[in-house]
Amino acid sequence: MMPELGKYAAEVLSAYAVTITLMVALLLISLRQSARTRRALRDVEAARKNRSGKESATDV
Amino acid sequence: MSERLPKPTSLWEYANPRRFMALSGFLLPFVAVGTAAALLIGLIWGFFFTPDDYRQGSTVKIIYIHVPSAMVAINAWLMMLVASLIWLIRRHHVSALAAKAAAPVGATMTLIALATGAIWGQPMWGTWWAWDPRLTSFLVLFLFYLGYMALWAAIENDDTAAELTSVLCIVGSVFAVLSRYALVFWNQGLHQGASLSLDKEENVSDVFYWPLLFCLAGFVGFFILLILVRTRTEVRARRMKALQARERMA
Amino acid sequence: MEMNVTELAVTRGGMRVLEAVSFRVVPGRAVVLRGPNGIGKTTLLRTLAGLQRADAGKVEPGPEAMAYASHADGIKATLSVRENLSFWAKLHGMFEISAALRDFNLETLVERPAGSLSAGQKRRLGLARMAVTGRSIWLLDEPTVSLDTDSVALFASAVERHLAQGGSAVIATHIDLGLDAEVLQLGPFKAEAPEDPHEDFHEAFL
Amino acid sequence: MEMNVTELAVTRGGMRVLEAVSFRVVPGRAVVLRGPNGIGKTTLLRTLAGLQRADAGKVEPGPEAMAYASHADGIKATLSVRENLSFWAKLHGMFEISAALRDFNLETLVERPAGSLSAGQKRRLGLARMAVTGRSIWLLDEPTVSLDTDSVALFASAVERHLAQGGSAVIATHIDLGLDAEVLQLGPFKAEAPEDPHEDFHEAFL
Amino acid sequence: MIALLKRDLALAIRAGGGFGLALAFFLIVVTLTPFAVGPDSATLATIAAGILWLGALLSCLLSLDRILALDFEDGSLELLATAPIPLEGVATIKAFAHWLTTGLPLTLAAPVLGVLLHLPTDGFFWLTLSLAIGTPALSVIGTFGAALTVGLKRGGLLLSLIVLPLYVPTLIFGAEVARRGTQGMSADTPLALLAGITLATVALLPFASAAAIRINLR
Amino acid sequence: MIALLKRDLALAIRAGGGFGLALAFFLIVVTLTPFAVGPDSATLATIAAGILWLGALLSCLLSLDRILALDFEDGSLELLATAPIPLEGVATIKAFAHWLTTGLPLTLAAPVLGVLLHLPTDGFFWLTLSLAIGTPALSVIGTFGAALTVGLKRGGLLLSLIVLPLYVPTLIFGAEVARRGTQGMSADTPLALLAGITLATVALLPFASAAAIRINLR
Ligand code: HEM
Ligand SMILES: Nc1ncnc2c1ncn2[C@@H]1O[C@H](COP(=O)(O)OP(=O)(O)OP(=O)(O)O)[C@@H](O)[C@H]1O
Ligand SMILES: Nc1ncnc2c1ncn2[C@@H]1O[C@H](COP(=O)(O)OP(=O)(O)OP(=O)(O)O)[C@@H](O)[C@H]1O
Ligand SMILES: [Mg+2]
Ligand SMILES: [Mg+2]
Repeated sequence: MMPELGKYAAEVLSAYAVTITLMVALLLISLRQSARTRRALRDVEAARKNRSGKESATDV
Repeated sequence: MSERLPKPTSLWEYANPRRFMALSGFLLPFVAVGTAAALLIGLIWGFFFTPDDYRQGSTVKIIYIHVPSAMVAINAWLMMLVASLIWLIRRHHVSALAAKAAAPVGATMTLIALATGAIWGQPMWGTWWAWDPRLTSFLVLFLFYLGYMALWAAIENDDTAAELTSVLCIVGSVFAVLSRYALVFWNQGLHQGASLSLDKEENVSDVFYWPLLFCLAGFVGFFILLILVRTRTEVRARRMKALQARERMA
Repeated sequence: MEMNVTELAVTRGGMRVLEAVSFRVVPGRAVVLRGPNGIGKTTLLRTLAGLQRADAGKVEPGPEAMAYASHADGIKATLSVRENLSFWAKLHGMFEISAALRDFNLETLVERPAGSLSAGQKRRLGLARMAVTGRSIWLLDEPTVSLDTDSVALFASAVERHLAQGGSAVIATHIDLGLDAEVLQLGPFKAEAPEDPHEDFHEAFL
Repeated sequence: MEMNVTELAVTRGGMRVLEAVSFRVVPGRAVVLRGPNGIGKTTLLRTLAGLQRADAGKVEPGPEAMAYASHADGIKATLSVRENLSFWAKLHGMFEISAALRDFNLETLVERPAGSLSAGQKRRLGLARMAVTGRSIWLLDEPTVSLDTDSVALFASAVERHLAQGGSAVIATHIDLGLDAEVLQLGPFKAEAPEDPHEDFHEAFL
Repeated sequence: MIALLKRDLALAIRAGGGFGLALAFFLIVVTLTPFAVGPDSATLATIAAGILWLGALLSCLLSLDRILALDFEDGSLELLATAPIPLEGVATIKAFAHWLTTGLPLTLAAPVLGVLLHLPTDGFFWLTLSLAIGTPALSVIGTFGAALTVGLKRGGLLLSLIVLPLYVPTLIFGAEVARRGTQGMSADTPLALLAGITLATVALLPFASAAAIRINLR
Repeated sequence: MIALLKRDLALAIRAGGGFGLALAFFLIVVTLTPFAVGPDSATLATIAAGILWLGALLSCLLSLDRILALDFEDGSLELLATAPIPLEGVATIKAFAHWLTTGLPLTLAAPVLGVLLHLPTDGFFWLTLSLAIGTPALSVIGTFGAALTVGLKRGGLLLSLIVLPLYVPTLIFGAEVARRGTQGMSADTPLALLAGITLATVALLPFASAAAIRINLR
């Protein structure tokens, strides 16, 4: 399945590896931050709802 | 969203955080699927099913990541410039946050372009790095990204941060163009000319063209996807801060 | 010059702190702002001075008629008292500083470097700066911090002289200055959290 | 542990400020230092804590028995309340911070970054640090600055608890803490200009 | 305005730091260079003009945070903002005072230090000229950076990070003038470009600086 | 002691400035060098090792004032002085934390930046080795300078002036190792001397730093 990369195999593979690593890392970091703030915001909203008894306007 | 919003009457209304959250939440899955598809098709096609170039051998396969990442890196800065202008002129908070969200993505893309370019340069030019204007201006662009992100991180008040980083982005753009010309003057380069121009004569040959287009679409999609995710994070963080501040005052 | 503040709303650190503040100061009169810590006295004065934008409402006349004295005095330690004062005078197109030196009892200190003054003397120098701006409306934020009782009296008489010359003053303070002035309690103007749930989210970005 | 201060003389900025200060603090008791601004309360406490050398006289026991809290709290804004407190605890070889958290009503704040606390909450964290040092003599310099009345009461009861466990405290303050403590007026110990003309020149180089 | 300039100069001279420290740093960087790259005089001569430019730039950089920070801390900046002179004028004067106390002494010191690095004789004139024309841009750009970071705790390193990429065009043209001059080549084009950059930044950047100061004071 | 080290590292990472800014400055100095001395790769290769050492030294220098100033301002330093660990230990730990957040990243980044300056292949090993051995001395000496200037307003430039002459021996031997290594010569003698300096400073300077801190706190 692997294509014949010839004498440049190391270069091509490392280029792809670097790219994919960086992109995946960025994606994972972004998703983790997203999940974290979503959870934190939900907690804050819940605490606020409990205190005021008022219905929260949003559920973002 | 728990309740319906009235139909938007102008594009600017998406600058309302609630509308933005609704729309972006709706779009996210489609963008994600589209991006994944384009990236998979482009990369697999490019990596496995294209022939080697007669001059460059298999290294030509690097083009599928190098060129898209370079293009996204530049255009991310342009997008930040536009978003900064929108914030300064029309004061739409979401655009300021989108600019903030774009910076790390742009910086990563710059890094990818630099890394893949360097890896490509070794077999092609016999050196990892040359002080070629295009390469060098990319390095400078990377510095601009770093400074911009550091400024965002250093300022506590969010609105102040938005304004100051916008000013930096605008002034920085002018200086980025200036350094580009300075660099061209300073040193003649080694780097390839434009290869995707509309002028058919100069285009890369068709075998490489189509997978490259898919990859381009994939990288742009990846950029949009991350902007959406990260801007949503920023919007939420911002709202949380406002709520906490309100609670502290109450 | 009469000062008119109408329906002013002011914001600090992204949060609305005061709303619908309206008052009037006629020449020759002073207004004392009162309210607990954190109610927004400093914020209001900064808005009046044009250092931050008002969220809503109007202030007349504009900042160019007002002289503002904050907690920090803008005094340079290595310059003498005279140099400090005449710098601010020149900047405002004035040249005469001897009256201000007399009013604030600084005459014996003119050649001392400002860094060697005691806290109270420094503060007097900071207030003398108001007199050399030639502006008619003084905005004073806790002017008597670190002044002893004698200096407070001196300050009060300087303000009275300014008022007698047709000037006016807005003063934020926690103590009694012994001035004949109207008192404006800021408590009632405290900004409420908005009721409308739609506003709510938008407000996250105020 | 009993604390004995004998004939202590302290110096600040090259000037002798207090002389011949002697007092005794028995376990379970607190001493309140009083005196006008600039008399040397802070200087005295710093000397007791071993941060500066005494000009003359003796303090027993040495600095290793004392915990000192100055105006600054040594709080890191980016660390959480728990991290801040347990850092100081570990540094003093202690591991248990929950009692201190409880005593100073910080339990609901443990995970908050210390930078987001209000001034009074920060101050409470600074005082909780005393409790985790495990040292028996507390030296407190104006501990109630920026505390509201509830927190002052909380602070007083924490000090009382410390005293009840056999600790002792020396507190410099301008306000009444509601503690049952001896008062030491520092006025009488104010350093005189030396009489002996020979001393005089020497003294310029103290 | 002139009062402000006079005050700033008086402050720089009395505080003792203004002139001296930037110059001293320049001296140190230049003296350390032979230790770092080795004492070979041919190598040193090749890079002398460039290192002198780089050293001047770094010294300039290190004194940037004094431009506005002191005035911010003691409240003068607020008072200046409410004074009857435009903040753009204040920004210009501040940059000018910084140039007089930093750029100018550096320009004058550069030929002397050039001797240490075996700068070829032809180079002295061009080095001095390029620094004289280029350093005003460094001060103006630096003032912009200082205005952006004025309210921040420990803004120093951040300021460097923001300002350095903005210095790239000035450095390229300035060093190019000095380098070509040293090698006896014509330096007219980079000289014109350098002058252009200086004029443009002096004319335009004070507006951005003033805007940044206003935002930071808010 | 370990608690202190952990705290300092946590602070450096959370504040975001610790690692990043010194590295960024290093990157910038290295990037600017070719603009100053010209793009010719042969010239660059000759001076690469020296410039990398100089750049690392300057970046290290700029982050020195963070070592103690923050702890001084918020009162932690006083509390550390009264804590049951010797102040010499505190000084050592502070220097170590500074090295971990500055010297170590600079050492690791240097080879990458060496590519930009066309550092010859032989040089990479020696450059990294000399930096790894030499940067601890930079941190320890810098901590001493920071201790001397800790109470002063705007001590930054003064700190540089005090510390730079003290850095000269380290720079000379460090750069010499890298240079000789690059040219394929034997670098044993300077390497031994460099290691000697590092060991001596690490062993002795903390006492001086602790004394300086004690005096400054008084
Ligand atoms: C560190 C080294 C390199 C960097 C920073 C770099 C950077 C860039 C940049 C900024 C672009 C422009 C994209 C655009 O204008 O839209 C680009 C495009 C390109 N690069 Fe590189 N590059 C590097 C090395 C190389 C090497 C070694 C090769 C091949 C021999 C190469 C081949 C290309 C090609 C074919 C394009 C597409 C040209 C176009 O469509 O405009 N690059 N690169
Ligand atoms: N830099 C700041 N960032 C964010 N919020 C702030 C800032 N400074 C003050 N605030 C908040 O703004 C509100 C108004 O503050 P302001 O300083 O105007 O009060 P004040 O009436 O002057 O109080 P004081 O009597 O203590 O001087 C307060 O609730 C305070 O917490
Ligand atoms: N850093 C300093 N350098 C020189 N002199 C100082 C310094 N700090 C304080 N002093 C002087 O030392 C004397 C004692 O100061 P100290 O701070 O001990 O007074 P205090 O009793 O704590 O006053 P307060 O009630 O204001 O806290 C004062 O006269 C003061 O002017
Ligand atoms: Mg106030
Ligand atoms: Mg005191």
